[in-house]
Amino acid sequence: MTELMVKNACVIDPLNRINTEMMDIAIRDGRIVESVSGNADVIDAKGCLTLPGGIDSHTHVCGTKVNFGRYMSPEDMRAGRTARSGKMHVTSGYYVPTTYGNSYRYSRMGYTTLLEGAMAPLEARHTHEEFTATPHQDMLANTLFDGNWSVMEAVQKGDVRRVAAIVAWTLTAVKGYSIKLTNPGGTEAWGWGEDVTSIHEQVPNFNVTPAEIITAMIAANEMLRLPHSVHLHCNNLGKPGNYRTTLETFDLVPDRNKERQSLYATHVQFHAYGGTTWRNINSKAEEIARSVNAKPQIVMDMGQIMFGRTMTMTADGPMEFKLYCLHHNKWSNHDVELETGSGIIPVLYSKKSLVNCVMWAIGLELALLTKNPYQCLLATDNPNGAPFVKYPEIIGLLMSKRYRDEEFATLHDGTGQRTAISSIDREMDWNEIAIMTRAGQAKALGITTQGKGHLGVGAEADVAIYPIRCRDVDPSTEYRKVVEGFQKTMYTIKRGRVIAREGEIIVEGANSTFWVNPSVPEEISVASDPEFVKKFEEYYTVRMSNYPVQDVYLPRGKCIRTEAVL
Amino acid sequence: MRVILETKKCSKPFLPIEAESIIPRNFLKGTDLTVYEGNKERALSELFWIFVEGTAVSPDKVEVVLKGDTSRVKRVGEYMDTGTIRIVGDIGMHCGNFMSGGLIEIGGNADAWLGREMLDGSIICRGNAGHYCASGYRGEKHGMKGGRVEVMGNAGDFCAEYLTGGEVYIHGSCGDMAGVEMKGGQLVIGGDATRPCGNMKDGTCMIFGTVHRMLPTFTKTGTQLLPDHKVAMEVYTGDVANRGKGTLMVSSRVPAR
Amino acid sequence: MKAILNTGRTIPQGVAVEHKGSPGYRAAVSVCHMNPVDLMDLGIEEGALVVLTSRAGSIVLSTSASEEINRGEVFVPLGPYANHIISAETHATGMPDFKSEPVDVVPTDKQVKDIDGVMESIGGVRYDH
Amino acid sequence: MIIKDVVCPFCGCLCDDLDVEVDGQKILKVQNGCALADATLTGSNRLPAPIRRTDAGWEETSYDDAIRDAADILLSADRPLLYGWSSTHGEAQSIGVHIAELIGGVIDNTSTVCHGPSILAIQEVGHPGCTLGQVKNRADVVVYWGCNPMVAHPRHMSRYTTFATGFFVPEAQRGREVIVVDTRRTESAEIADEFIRIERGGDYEVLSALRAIVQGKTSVLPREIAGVSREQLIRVAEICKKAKFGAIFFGLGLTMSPGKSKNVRNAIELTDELNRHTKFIISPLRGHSNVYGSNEVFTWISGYPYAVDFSRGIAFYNPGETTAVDILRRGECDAALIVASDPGAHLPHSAAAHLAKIPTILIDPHQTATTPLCRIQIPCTIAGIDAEGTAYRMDGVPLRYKKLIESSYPDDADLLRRIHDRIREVQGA
Repeated sequence: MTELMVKNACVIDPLNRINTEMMDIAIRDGRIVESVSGNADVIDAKGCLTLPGGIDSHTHVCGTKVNFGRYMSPEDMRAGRTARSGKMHVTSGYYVPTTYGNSYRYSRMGYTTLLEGAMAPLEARHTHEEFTATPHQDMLANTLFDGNWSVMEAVQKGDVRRVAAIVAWTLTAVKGYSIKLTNPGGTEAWGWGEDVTSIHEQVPNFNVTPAEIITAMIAANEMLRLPHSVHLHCNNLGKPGNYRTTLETFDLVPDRNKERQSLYATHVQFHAYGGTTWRNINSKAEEIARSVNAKPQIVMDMGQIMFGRTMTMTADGPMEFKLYCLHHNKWSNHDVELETGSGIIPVLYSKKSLVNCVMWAIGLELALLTKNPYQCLLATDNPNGAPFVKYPEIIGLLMSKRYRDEEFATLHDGTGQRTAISSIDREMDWNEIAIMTRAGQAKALGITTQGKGHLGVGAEADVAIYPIRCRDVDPSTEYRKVVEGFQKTMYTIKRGRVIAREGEIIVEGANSTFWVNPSVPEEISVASDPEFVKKFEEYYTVRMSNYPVQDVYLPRGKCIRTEAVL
Repeated sequence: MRVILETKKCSKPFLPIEAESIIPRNFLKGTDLTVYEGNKERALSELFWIFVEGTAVSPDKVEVVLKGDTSRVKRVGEYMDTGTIRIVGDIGMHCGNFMSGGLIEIGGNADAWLGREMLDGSIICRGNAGHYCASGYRGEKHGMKGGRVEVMGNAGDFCAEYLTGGEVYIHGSCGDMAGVEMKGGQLVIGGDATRPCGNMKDGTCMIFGTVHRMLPTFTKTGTQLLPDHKVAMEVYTGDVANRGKGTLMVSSRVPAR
Repeated sequence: MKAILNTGRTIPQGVAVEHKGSPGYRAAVSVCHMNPVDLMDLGIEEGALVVLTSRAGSIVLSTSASEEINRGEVFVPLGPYANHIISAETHATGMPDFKSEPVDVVPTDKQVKDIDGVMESIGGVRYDH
Repeated sequence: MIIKDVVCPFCGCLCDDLDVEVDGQKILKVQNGCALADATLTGSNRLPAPIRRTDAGWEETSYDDAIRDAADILLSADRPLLYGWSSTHGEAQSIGVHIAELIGGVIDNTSTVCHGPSILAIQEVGHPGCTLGQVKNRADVVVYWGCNPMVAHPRHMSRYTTFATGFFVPEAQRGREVIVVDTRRTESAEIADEFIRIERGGDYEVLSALRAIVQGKTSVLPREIAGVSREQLIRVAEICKKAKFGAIFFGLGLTMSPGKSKNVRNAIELTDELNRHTKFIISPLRGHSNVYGSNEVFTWISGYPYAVDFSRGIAFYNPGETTAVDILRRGECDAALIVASDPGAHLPHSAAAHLAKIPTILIDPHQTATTPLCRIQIPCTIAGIDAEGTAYRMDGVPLRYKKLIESSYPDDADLLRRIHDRIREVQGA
């Protein structure tokens, strides 16, 4: 039995409606408890801001394309190098750091749970291997279904039960957590070098539209009672005028779940562009926020960009090729048979670029114009919009109008005409930031019942203590203190163990991976369906028996079982 | 001030020594510097006899002289911004990486990556230079951006790869693929070159000797007399495989293809 | 005869590569494939022995005639024999010139060494159990 | 007993449809595999026990002593080289990297003499690729450049290209056009629809010419480029542009010829150019079974796919400087750990000879050409035969090797873990 007591903590725990209360937190064997014995180790939080461990509900840190981003970027590996010392392994890289680099830096910022944004089922084993080497965060894998042939065939036949059965089999086989759709239909079209440009355009050879795929997947997701909703990267990412596609997509979404949203729309900044070309691009954040404000069934994340060099990586292959034709730097592409695609290119977001300045403003506008912070979460689509180490700056920007104005003054002159950012006065408070970085994320991912995102009795003891005295700091004017404070915790506690202290990692990690195992009735199960098996063996290049990820890849896997309601 | 560093005899003479601490500025504060021998950090004095003559108040007045077997000493002059380094014999890899000012003079030969990603300042090598002389780094999209590298002898393969700015002057011949990926600056080759300037986008390359295996994707645009050199040059634009707008000038005394 | 040495994989080499102690492996990798006309020029029959000498060293090999090989080129399958004469110069790329080593080919009456013999010539010590 | 769907541990194809008949400790029969698979799975010449060499010659030793000696050698080295790693599983590779970071060593894998230059090229311009099933199901034009799959990857054509049927290519041989580019008429060239015979070392020029043609700049070109007629190249460029889905596979003909990475880069940039007209991908035909896995594992731990130098504590990478051949040729390293490869057979001897001068530890199941060069050899299991573990196919698809038979040998991952732990123990003390 190990016990720990955090004393004099200034706690914000939105899910338990605790807002800057001074209290003690008792921890036993990795869980929050009512009280501990006098023998417990004691940490003195000294009145500092204490939050549930941070959760990133959309980040790219593990798997085939992330590692390819590293593989092709020795120039980036020259940044952020640290030597092996103590419990810490070597780290390299700034925008595509090594797994240990990611893990240590997230820990330092108080993050304890991450959702990998995109895992191709065929390459799932790779993602799980890297999860094990990202040892300080619990991991969940968004599983890609956007170009899944079997799914599209079932959608085409209008057979949602079969869609659900395919999803159930696949998630169980690859130990995924949730359904991810990246440019649905578009990644299949990219198999021929094409794309889909509206949610009502037919996917070549499959006679389905993105709208039909999205609608059927939402229905299947709720049939399977999955903890998370469908997680969608909308069609037409990064194209001027794409906000219409985004609004149309949001209009498709029914309110199907009382506990959480029915659609998680990711990195919406990249999907909120007005105009018709790069020359007249402008912000449509207001239209998007208005739609979300009226639809409790939708949660989004910002997809904020921050200025500097980074790497874009997404399953959206066609988008990356278009971006390559603009930048002409280096371009990698990796289509995955029968399932999805992916592309990787480095970018530089520059204040000299009006387009980049507009993008920067849109992300912030989305957050500031969305009334309920549970509906717009803080993320950069790491590393696409910016490496996650920029989160503290984003928090600063959200909490301080003055900071935004100062930044705005350094941007391209045209930014003001294309965006409304300078006219928004809202300044977020500590509680709202706590929602956008952990409580909201836990709720959206459906992991509050796993003890994530809050500090109530029974919760997992993932705790972040920041060197910020909320009552003494005015974020509006002292935003630098806010930014600094969120960069490095005094303590990051993971499952009751102190893993980072003043930025130093002091233990070897031992994370868990959450995955779902939805059970469906035998009569609709695809594993034993001869038609499904025959097609699998004919068109995949691996045998069906070699496809599932063995338990050995999840040394501390946590399976969430669900019963389908058909 | 003059600092003379002379190599001591060591038990494993083939171990590389990484000595980016050897730049003039560092000696203003004394000679208490460290270098790496293999994976061990050593005091400079463990590997070199150190003699200091005179004093200096600013780094530009510091001259560092390296003597002895310095062919395995890497990274000398890395990030150097001012002052002078003179190397009597040969020097190891990465001499003058990222250099932004001052002068490095090498009496003997230089190993690979001489002046890699150099920004400004001058390097003169009296002997031959190795491969990737005045080049870029793996994966980086630009190489040397400024300054001047002059090699009195020959240079190896991939000389001035990714040259982006500044001047590279090789009096002798270059190996294979000099000026490959060039996007700016000037490369002058007094002797011969093989397959020069592949994928060139911009910048100018002049070759006064024989070009072996001229690439097929350069367009001849005319001839030009260079009064300074008293020689007529054939002028090519390319590399058209890369929509390139570079200029490749080849002495017309010899057939180009 | 001056020639350019090319090396690479062959089916017999691949089949025998996990059986390095076998006569099959030795036979597969200690042969110099060359154009029949070049063999004639050297005045030898297929199967006769030649010594190949490069800037890195020299090695005795048997010969095999192959129309696929250009004149002036010789091909030796990937293995300890080919590598005995491939130079380790990599042009600062990490990769030796496995496909373009200049060699001199001369008929010989010396014998082809066994693999351990080749390894002994670079400082190795034969292990017999 | 017959074990189905076995993953073959020979080449980078990692065919996973082999049926293997076993009898406890022996493999009796292999079905579906190529000749190389058959030979690999029924390999011989395994070293029975650890051996070490002293002035008096070879002697058998115990695993405990061999592991202790190995750790001591590595601990006392100033520039240890850890080389090999392609013929084992990811679990062993991962421990290898951790040993290197502990002792400040240089770790390199066999891609250094295989597709290392391809990696350098990818680092310059990226890699438009895909999994092999995309090619199988879609490709109507397939180009093999500087490679001979009939010999080095015998089932590549039957599983993925020429002889394979796919969803959108129901009749393989009629549905696909195959182009082979090589300096000699190889076995693969014999079955090509179009064979381009290039003068030795002329790949770069021909690729540049093709890029110009695809951009419509044909007039710049001379009539013949490296022995190939301009007309043939124009014809081939047209075939490629008209493809619905084209795939270029390339081999050591590009990576080993003068120009090295620049040849590969030019091929990638040709592919980029073709993507402005249609869909095209390019992929190296990776060799040794799990060599691609070593690149993946090295990368997520250290940031670099091969040639990683930890001598300064941090990871440093510079092929040509930190690659095995260069370090050995210059005689830099003062100890070596060789795992799952045979540098005695596969590296130039002017480099490999240095291994005989320093204490070299070999962890390998077989008696190989490296055995005479080493001081200690520790035999272990073979990944995919008597050990299971992760392997990455040439296109990045991760598979799991099966354990087919029981043996008394320890897994190399276990041996390495013991060496690792011993090093930590000594360093901690």
